[in-house]
Amino acid sequence: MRNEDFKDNESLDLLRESGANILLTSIDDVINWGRKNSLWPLTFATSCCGIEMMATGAPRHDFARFGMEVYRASPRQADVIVVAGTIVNKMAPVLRRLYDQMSEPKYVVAMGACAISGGPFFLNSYSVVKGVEHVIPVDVYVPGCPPRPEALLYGMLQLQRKIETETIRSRKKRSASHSEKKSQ
Amino acid sequence: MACFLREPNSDLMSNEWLVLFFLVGAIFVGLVLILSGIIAPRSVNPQKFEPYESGIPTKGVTWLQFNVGYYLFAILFLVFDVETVLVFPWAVVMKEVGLTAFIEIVIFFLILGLGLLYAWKKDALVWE
Amino acid sequence: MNAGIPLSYFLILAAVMFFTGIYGFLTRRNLITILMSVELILNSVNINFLALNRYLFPHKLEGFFFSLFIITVAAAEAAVAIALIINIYRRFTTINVEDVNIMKY
Amino acid sequence: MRSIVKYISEVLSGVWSLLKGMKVTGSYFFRPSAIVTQKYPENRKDLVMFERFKGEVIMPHNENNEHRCTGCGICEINCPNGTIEVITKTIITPEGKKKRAIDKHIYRLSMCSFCALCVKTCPSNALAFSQEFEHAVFDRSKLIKISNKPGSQLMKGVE
Amino acid sequence: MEEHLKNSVTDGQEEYVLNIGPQHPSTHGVLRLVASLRGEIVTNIEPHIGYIHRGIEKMCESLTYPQIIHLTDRMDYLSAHINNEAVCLNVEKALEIDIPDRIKVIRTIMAELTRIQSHQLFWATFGMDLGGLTCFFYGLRDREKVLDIFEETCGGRMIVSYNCPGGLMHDIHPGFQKRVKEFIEYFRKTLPEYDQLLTGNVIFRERTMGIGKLTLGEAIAHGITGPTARASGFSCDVRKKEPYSAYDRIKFNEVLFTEGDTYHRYLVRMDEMRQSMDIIEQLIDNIPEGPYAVKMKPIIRLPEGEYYQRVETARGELGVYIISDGNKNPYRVKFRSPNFVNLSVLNMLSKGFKIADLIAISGSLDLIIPDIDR
Amino acid sequence: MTLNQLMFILFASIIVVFSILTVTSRRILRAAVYLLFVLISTAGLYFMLNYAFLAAVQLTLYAGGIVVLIIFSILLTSHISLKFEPVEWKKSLFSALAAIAGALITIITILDFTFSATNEAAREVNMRLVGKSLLSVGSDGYILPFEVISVLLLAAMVAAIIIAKKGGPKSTDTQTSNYQ
Amino acid sequence: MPFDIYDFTSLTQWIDTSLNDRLSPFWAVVAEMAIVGLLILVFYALIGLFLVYAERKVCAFMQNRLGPNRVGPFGIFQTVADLIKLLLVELVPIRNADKFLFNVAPFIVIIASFMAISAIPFAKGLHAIDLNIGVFYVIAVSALGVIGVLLAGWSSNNKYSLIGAMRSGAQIVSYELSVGLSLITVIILAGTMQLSEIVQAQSTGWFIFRGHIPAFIAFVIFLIASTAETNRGPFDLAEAESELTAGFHTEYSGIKFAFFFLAEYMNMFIVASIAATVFLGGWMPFHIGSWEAFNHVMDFIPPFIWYLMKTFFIIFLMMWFKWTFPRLRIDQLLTLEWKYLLPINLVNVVFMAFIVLMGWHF
Amino acid sequence: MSADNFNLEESIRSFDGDAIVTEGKQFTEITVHPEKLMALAMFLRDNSEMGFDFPACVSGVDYGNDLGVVYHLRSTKHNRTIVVKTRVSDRQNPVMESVTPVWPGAEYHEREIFDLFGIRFTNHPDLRRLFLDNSDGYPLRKDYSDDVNIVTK
Ligand code: SF4
Ligand code: SF4
Ligand code: SF4
Repeated sequence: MRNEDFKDNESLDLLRESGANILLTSIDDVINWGRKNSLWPLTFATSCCGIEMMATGAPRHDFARFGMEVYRASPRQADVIVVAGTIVNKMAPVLRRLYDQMSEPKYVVAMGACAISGGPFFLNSYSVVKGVEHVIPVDVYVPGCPPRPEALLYGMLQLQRKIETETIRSRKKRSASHSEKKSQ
Repeated sequence: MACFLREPNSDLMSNEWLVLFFLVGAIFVGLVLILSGIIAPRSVNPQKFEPYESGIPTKGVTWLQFNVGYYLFAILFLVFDVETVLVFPWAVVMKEVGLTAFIEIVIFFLILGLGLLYAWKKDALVWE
Repeated sequence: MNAGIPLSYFLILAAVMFFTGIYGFLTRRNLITILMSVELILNSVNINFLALNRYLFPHKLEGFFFSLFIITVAAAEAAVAIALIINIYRRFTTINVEDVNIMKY
Repeated sequence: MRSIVKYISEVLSGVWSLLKGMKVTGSYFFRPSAIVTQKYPENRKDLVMFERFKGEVIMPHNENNEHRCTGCGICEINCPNGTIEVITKTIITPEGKKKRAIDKHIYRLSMCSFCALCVKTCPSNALAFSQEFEHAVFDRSKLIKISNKPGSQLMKGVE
Repeated sequence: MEEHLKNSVTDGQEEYVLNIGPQHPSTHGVLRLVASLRGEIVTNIEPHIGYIHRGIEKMCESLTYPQIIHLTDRMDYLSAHINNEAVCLNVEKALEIDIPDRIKVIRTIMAELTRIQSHQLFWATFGMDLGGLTCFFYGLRDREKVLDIFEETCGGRMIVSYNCPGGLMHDIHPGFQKRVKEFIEYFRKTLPEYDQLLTGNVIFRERTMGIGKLTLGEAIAHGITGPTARASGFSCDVRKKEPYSAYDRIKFNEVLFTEGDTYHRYLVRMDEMRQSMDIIEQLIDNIPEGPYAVKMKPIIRLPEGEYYQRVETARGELGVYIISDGNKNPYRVKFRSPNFVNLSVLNMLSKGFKIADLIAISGSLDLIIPDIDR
Repeated sequence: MTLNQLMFILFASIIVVFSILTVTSRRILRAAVYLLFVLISTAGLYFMLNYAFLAAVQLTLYAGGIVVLIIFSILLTSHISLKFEPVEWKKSLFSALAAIAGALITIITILDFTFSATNEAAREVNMRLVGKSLLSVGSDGYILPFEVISVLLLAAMVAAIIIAKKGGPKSTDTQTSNYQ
Repeated sequence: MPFDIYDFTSLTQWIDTSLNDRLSPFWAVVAEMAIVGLLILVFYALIGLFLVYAERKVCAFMQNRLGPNRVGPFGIFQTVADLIKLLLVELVPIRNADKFLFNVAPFIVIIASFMAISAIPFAKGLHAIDLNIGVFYVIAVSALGVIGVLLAGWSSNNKYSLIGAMRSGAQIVSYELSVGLSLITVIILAGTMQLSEIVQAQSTGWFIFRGHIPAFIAFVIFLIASTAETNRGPFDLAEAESELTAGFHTEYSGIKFAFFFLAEYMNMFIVASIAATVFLGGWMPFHIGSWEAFNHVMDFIPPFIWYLMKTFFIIFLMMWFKWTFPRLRIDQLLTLEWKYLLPINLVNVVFMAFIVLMGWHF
Repeated sequence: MSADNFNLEESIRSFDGDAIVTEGKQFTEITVHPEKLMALAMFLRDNSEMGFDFPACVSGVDYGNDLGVVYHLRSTKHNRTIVVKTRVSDRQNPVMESVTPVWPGAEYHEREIFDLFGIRFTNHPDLRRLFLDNSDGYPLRKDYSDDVNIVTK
């Protein structure tokens, strides 16, 4: 897929930092190549979207092609947490804990309307978290209810592109700035 | 005792080669660990260093309650391991020695088989 | 081969090991650690046997077989000892020698 | 003796059942033609969704940049989770009458649950589903869309 | 030293508690089981739920009846269609609307397809729970074929939102019948593979036979329904007992076993897939002509009163209890979800078994957590 | 210095350091791991002495058997936070003195004594020789101990099972559910 | 013998002499050690990477999928990417863990597999250490790996890990017996434990054919037991994903986890090599009785290739097992060993001895 | 519904005079005083004519002033369903007797009702909040409000 075919290139441009020196860039290239091609997801699914996530791993769509089939049950070994499904107030601390316990670098994909905004449960519900970004920083949003497997794959491609923009230096800054944003 | 680069039965003992592999393994692991420790990113937050238990703080102490199953098998293993070790030299010469060896081993196994039978009957072979 | 290493080196090493074991045996109060000290002692003896066999009687196998049997007997001993220790633990919920002494039947 | 026979037959039948399982997996291994994987980003060109596939709610516009939405707000009422927000304005028709018309038809893709109630209940059939599914973005605000295109107008003849 | 030792070396009487879930590969979602263990043997299970309690019942009180449907999809998302049907049937019953045969037949076919795909997923995840990872892939592979049928006709793969009070959202797709027939033909061929891979496998049988036995009396007293109850010999199939939609005009067997262990809970589902295929085959060729929806008022108000409707989802009896005060919103909606009730026997079933058995048992109950928590 | 001496120094220092750590470590599992290192180095010494078979026996039985058993029993009886209290200094001092005195006397004796080697040709201890000796009677035959060992093992096994089975609570029938 | 054309002995000897010419004996040895160490290290890493990739592809094909295919042609660089990633993952220090043991554990598992791999004959003359107790040595060393697992589980201070470690401990030690006994069956036939001699002895026919029934039974038992000893499915109780999340290495992250991962695959490679060497003739080509032409063609395939082919065949079998069967329960696992494999094995050893005694073997 | 319905009503009336038995749209409905609930429950289960052994559904209802519990019971023998209703008017501290001893299947339902409505069941084996934490209110009551979490249109 060419770059122009993707959506939301503007946000990506903002992330790209100019002026990194050549040496660092090629090191970054290697590192990012490794990272982006080996995203191991945490087995974390709360509801319906989780089934679609499973379907993404199934033969028809085959997550494995991207090297992402290594679902790790332990957050220590996982790189990306795909929040697939509704997060309710009781679950939020658990999610936060899981995210905290993951080892750096870690990424978050919010899959489905529930994870992005509460989705079908946005109105009138007394217990649903209206978007996981209130709990953990999100890298990519994949809307849909549930998003079909291709949509999730597309989201993962987006995440890969986001990883490509990272440099060794910027990663720390970025996560720091996010937590600042949260605390405000 | 030959190695890639050594004639068979050369004067050099193999022990240093074994140590070599030991060292290569140790250095390999150590270097990679140090390298990874230097270049990997780090982040600190209070929940991170707690044990993972499906996203819930651990309750109670982490230790296994006493369970006969585990160590009974360890003991049985030890006994049979001794037996295996002793059978190795026998197996090497079985072909040459012939009948004596055969009778020997039948007796040996019979006695041990008795032990196994005893354990079987005592339900020591059932994990609980 | 063992060229360049005098026999006494082996023996001294074994002696050091032996007395370390003795020290552990005297100071430790946990049954398992006591057992470990005993294993140290047995090992030092084995080293002695083998070194003497190799250096002084290389045409014979006595030392070799003695060590072999020591190891096998040690294994059997350890099996029974651990079984006992575990049983003591289950009865007294501790494997501390002194506590066991206090809590007689 | 019987118990020994039983023991052996147990072993053999167990092994046999295992072999049957291995036959299944093994037969697939040697038949790559059975692979059903679609290569998503590579097959993007010829990947056609089913026509009824609900990818996102859109407001179809014709070539004159006209849509059918009257701004009645029924879709907003029927939407179960506040995905749609209809902002109307008052315009003056050529006849000089004041009339309500759509200003912004805001559609929050991030919340839509694709229940199709809006599409179904819209009295003037102004809404439809598109088959687009590649929506993933880095910024949540990008998911709030305005369905009516800028400068668009109500189609003639739609009340 | 004595003090110190005593504190840390206990006699093992202290309770050893292990959390399984909420994030755990085998709880199929966010069920949290707090297991008290003796060694590896489970002495007590305390299910903690509510990690996905979304307050659907409360939400329903401020939604209209057509809007409720879209929430029921998300309870037991594997029986989405059947859940919708339950609400629709209840509303239609309250309004005393006669539903044309075409709608009934289509709903029945859809419901049976839903059941098949749900059981396929059960097979897949159950195999995975027991460590047979390949089952997972075969099950999902075949499930995709059903999802294709859904997507073609309903526009959604899993969350179909196909029913609405008074009928269906759209008519069936022209290619529907052909696709269904193709699927049945295909699945009749692949189902024996499931048996070869798992049902007959000696390891699988050893792992499941005699594990987690539920007796008939216990099943009834605890209100267990669905395949779980039928494995214990409790004939509770709503499709037979209180036929709705088109179930009164077709022939099928209620799959019943008496053993009630994990293996037979599994077998019931395997056989139900075959039964479902039979049902579909009976109906697919003679879908009556007619409208796909009854004309309804734009705003549906149920007459004051209480309405209870039960249907048989893939996991058991789903009861929808609606109290209406005559408004466009229901006064109170209660979903009697099968999983919620089935969960209550987990502790009883798994006591005295090992951790691995616990996983097998909870897998064989086929729990869907959002349905429990609602 | 030749490689041999290097090896010997390596092994010897590992043995000395870790055996001291074994008997002084305050964490029990660490002590077991130190013991493991000692045993492995001892196996290394056996290799040096050209008793490869015995070295492998040492690895299998000591390192892979007894240590595993010890670790098992530690895992069953101790908690990770368990740390021994330091030994009372008096006891420790006296034991240390006794041990050092003993060691000194022994070492002095060893150094004093002159060992005289035989002139007979060395025999390579290969497996065939070991096996044959194990199966023959006579001066170099060990058939009796070989068979006696099996009896010993039987006895040990029976003893271990009896002891292990006795202390525990009665094994309950686990295959039935406990529902009343 | 025709396959001498591929004999590595001359090459190695040439290197040896030329090194000895230039350097003092001490430094010559050191230089040789460096070369051998480096070679083995590279070999080890390559095999590890390849096996992980192979496993993913094999299971993908068994499951009707493609498997990794986007990183490099056919995805062959997938594991390289994984390696780079793992190297760059934070190593989480666990509070309350026993840090020393926590860090020692990966050393033990890796070193054990390193030491074991050193004794394997890859081809004629390509043999790091040819001990006269070869087979026994490999068993002895690879048994040490279990200690690493036990330590890892205990020192993580995590309940899943502890249970996983205990399970794997009980499992590995039990199955070690069957591995040993099934090898003894063949040693009776071979009359030696030296791996090179075992291979030579098979130049007239592989042991699995020569020993017919008992050898075949021993082979099957060895396969089962070694699969169990390497903690692979259906015996992967120590990691039992669906029960214990990640088992004994739950708390390990990044490269430390990778070591356990690598060690698992290397152990698999080691046992497969042993099986290939002991039962399938090692690097010996496949010969059929008197088919001269056929045998001649077979001889032209280099021994190293033969060895790899056989090893990978066994590895493939083990993968096949893993991706077909459900996992056993801990008590069934032990029952299988103690009530089935061990007694059968004991009888089998006697049976083999009897056959050798009567001279019924080929 | 069926011919023996009259019989059913009769026998219930004879068992408990105060119970109000009505013929609802679908099922026979019995309204009892909470104190009599337990006795009625035993009767419904154990009487062979009744045989209501299957607790199909237990729902809490907030009637505005009263809090009520509705039991849908089914008899597996006669394949017949009955509805039992009971109400308490004390909204501050509603107490009711648990029917878990009669129908073990009611245990979770009652916990749920306790969680969402705050009705306390005496004799319940394990009455704790099921879905929510103790700090939350009883959300399914009509007067529940939560400005933080609930967004309305
Ligand atoms: S977004 Fe939709 S499909 Fe996904 S979890 Fe939420 S309700 Fe379910
Ligand atoms: S889209 Fe349809 S329903 Fe919505 S405001 Fe426009 S005309 Fe009304
Ligand atoms: S599809 Fe449903 S949720 Fe989405 S905008 Fe339309 S009514 Fe709202």
